[in-house]
Amino acid sequence: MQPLNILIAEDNPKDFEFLKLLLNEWEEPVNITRAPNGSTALEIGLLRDNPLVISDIQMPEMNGIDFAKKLWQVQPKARIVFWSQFKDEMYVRALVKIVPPETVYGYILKSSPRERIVSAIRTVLLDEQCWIAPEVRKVQ
Amino acid sequence: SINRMTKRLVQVVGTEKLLEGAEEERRRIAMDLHDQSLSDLSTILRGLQNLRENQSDPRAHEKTQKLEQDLERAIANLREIMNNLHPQILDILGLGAALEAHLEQHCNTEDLPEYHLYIDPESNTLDLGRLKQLALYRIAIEAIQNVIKHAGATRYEVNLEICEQTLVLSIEDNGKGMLDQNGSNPGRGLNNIRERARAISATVEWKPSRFSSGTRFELTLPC
Amino acid sequence: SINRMTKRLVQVVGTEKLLEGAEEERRRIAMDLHDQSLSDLSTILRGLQNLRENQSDPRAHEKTQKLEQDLERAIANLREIMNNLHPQILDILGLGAALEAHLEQHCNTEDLPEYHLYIDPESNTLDLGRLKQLALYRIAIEAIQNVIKHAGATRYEVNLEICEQTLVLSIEDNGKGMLDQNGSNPGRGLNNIRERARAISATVEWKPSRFSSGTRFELTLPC
Ligand SMILES: Nc1ncnc2c1ncn2[C@@H]1O[C@H](COP(=O)(O)OP(=O)(O)OP(=O)(O)O)[C@@H](O)[C@H]1O
Ligand SMILES: Nc1ncnc2c1ncn2[C@@H]1O[C@H](COP(=O)(O)OP(=O)(O)OP(=O)(O)O)[C@@H](O)[C@H]1O
Ligand SMILES: [K+]
Ligand SMILES: [Mg+2]
Ligand SMILES: [Mg+2]
Ligand SMILES: [Mg+2]
Repeated sequence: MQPLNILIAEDNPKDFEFLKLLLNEWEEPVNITRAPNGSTALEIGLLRDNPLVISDIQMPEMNGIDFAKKLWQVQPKARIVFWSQFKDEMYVRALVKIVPPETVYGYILKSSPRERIVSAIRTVLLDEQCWIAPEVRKVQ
Repeated sequence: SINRMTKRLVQVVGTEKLLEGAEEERRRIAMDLHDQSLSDLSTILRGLQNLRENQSDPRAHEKTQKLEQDLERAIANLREIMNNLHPQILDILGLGAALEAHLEQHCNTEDLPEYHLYIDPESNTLDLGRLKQLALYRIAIEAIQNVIKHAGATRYEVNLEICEQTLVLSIEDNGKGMLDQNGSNPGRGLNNIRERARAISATVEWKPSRFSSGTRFELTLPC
Repeated sequence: SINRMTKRLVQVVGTEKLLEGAEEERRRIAMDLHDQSLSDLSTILRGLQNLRENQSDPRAHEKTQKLEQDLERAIANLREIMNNLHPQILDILGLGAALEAHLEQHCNTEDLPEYHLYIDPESNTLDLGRLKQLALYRIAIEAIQNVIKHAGATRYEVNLEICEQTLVLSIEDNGKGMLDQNGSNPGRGLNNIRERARAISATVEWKPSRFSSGTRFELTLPC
């Protein structure tokens, strides 16, 4: 089985380590690439076909929203799970405006239970369905 | 003497830089809270969740759940303080979104006057720079605060528009209007608004609103 | 014109007030962190300790202990951020104690030059007021920071003395001395020191130290 290539855009090493441990427990083999900021993530993402991404929002150089906007302009099928400390609905509302039609994405909170984080990531990246944290879901 | 005056004028620039530095530092501290404290506490919260799931003793289970809830509240609290220190949403989503978020979170209750927000989509394309944006945000927040505190209004409008290369920020209420201030006002709000406006070369004005009564606060900034 | 200059001068006062307001707000936010966040987290920490003590399963016991340690670290971290925002020790124990605490916590390692602190006991009887005290503290911290960063010293003295109704704060190192700055210095430290000193009507000066080499920074404030 081909390993899944997953790009993680995350500036905080502790948060990245957590995600890495989590993905490495999957039955499917995964190949993880880390980008410590949005612009590096964009460079890498642009080179991939239909990239699978987990992205933080607050990052140096380029934040997660600007990164997504730029990536989706070129790679409208990119599937991105945002994972963030920000609980504000405004972030999801901003994403709704820039996500290409028919593209799925996700939004989860870093303080969510581990199992919920796993299922959110799998729902978006493998099952191709949107997954928005209940705390910020009011917007839809 | 002219000489002394010139000297003081040079000092003004220094004071303004000090203020800019203070804002930058607030921003840095807010980021520290975000990247360190929030992230540490989220990790601990997940640890607690994991602990609870593997807990067989019902009393321990219940206690752990209680701790989780306390921690969730502490995290929410810290988010609020962080936001107070520096609204990160401003850097990420811009002025319009930050104002919308503020109004929804703090001004959207039954006992407060109803607000209407209009953000010109064109304003999103503007690149104001971090300090100008922050000054505009803090000015708007104080003007809104003043409507709530003093106007006795039942409604107000918050508008951010671009007209002919000029940004216009207005907050207009249908309250009792501004009385002539006889120098006796101990508040800092209006002065702070003037100072912040001056620092970014914007013009501010308070005039009668277009409603049958009330105040229109208007800031204009060439851009 | 004189007219415009006078107008600007009035504005200086405004900007200074804005800065004062900013310091007051930092203080308030630091208090929020202290009274809300730190106290919430301490309660949770006690809850965790209690949970651990009643935990019979050794794995759960160990996990809980790990969470406790993580939380202790997060609390220490938050305390540091809070202190950065506003040194509360200053309001409670005064300038001398705050300087001592700062030096012990941040300047007391092998790789940094050795310091000697002298606090005139008389300085404790002084009632400087919160803003002056804070300005003096921030000035001292920057001057100490500069010794560590630039002087290449092996030792320095920090003195707070009262001589004939005048407060004298000095930081004196045995380093390489200050070179003539040719306007090319991009740092903000010296300028901030000057601004803060001006705001509280203190005088500052950098001159050769009494050591065979090095710089003496001296602030004087009539009181
Ligand atoms: N929208 C408004 N409608 C009616 N009166 C207003 C309005 N905005 C300001 N004022 C008047 O202007 C005065 C000065 O406002 P300012 O913001 O300077 O001080 P404050 O709000 O009383 O105190 P602070 O802002 O320092 O908390 C207020 O006391 C109020 O009388
Ligand atoms: N105690 C000292 N000994 C030797 N040189 C010093 C000392 N204090 C300051 N300087 C010199 O003065 C310069 C300006 O200091 P200043 O504090 O303004 O800037 P900085 O420390 O370089 O940057 P910043 O304070 O903004 O982080 C320094 O670059 C250094 O060359
Ligand atoms: K984030
Ligand atoms: Mg981040
Ligand atoms: Mg006010
Ligand atoms: Mg310096």
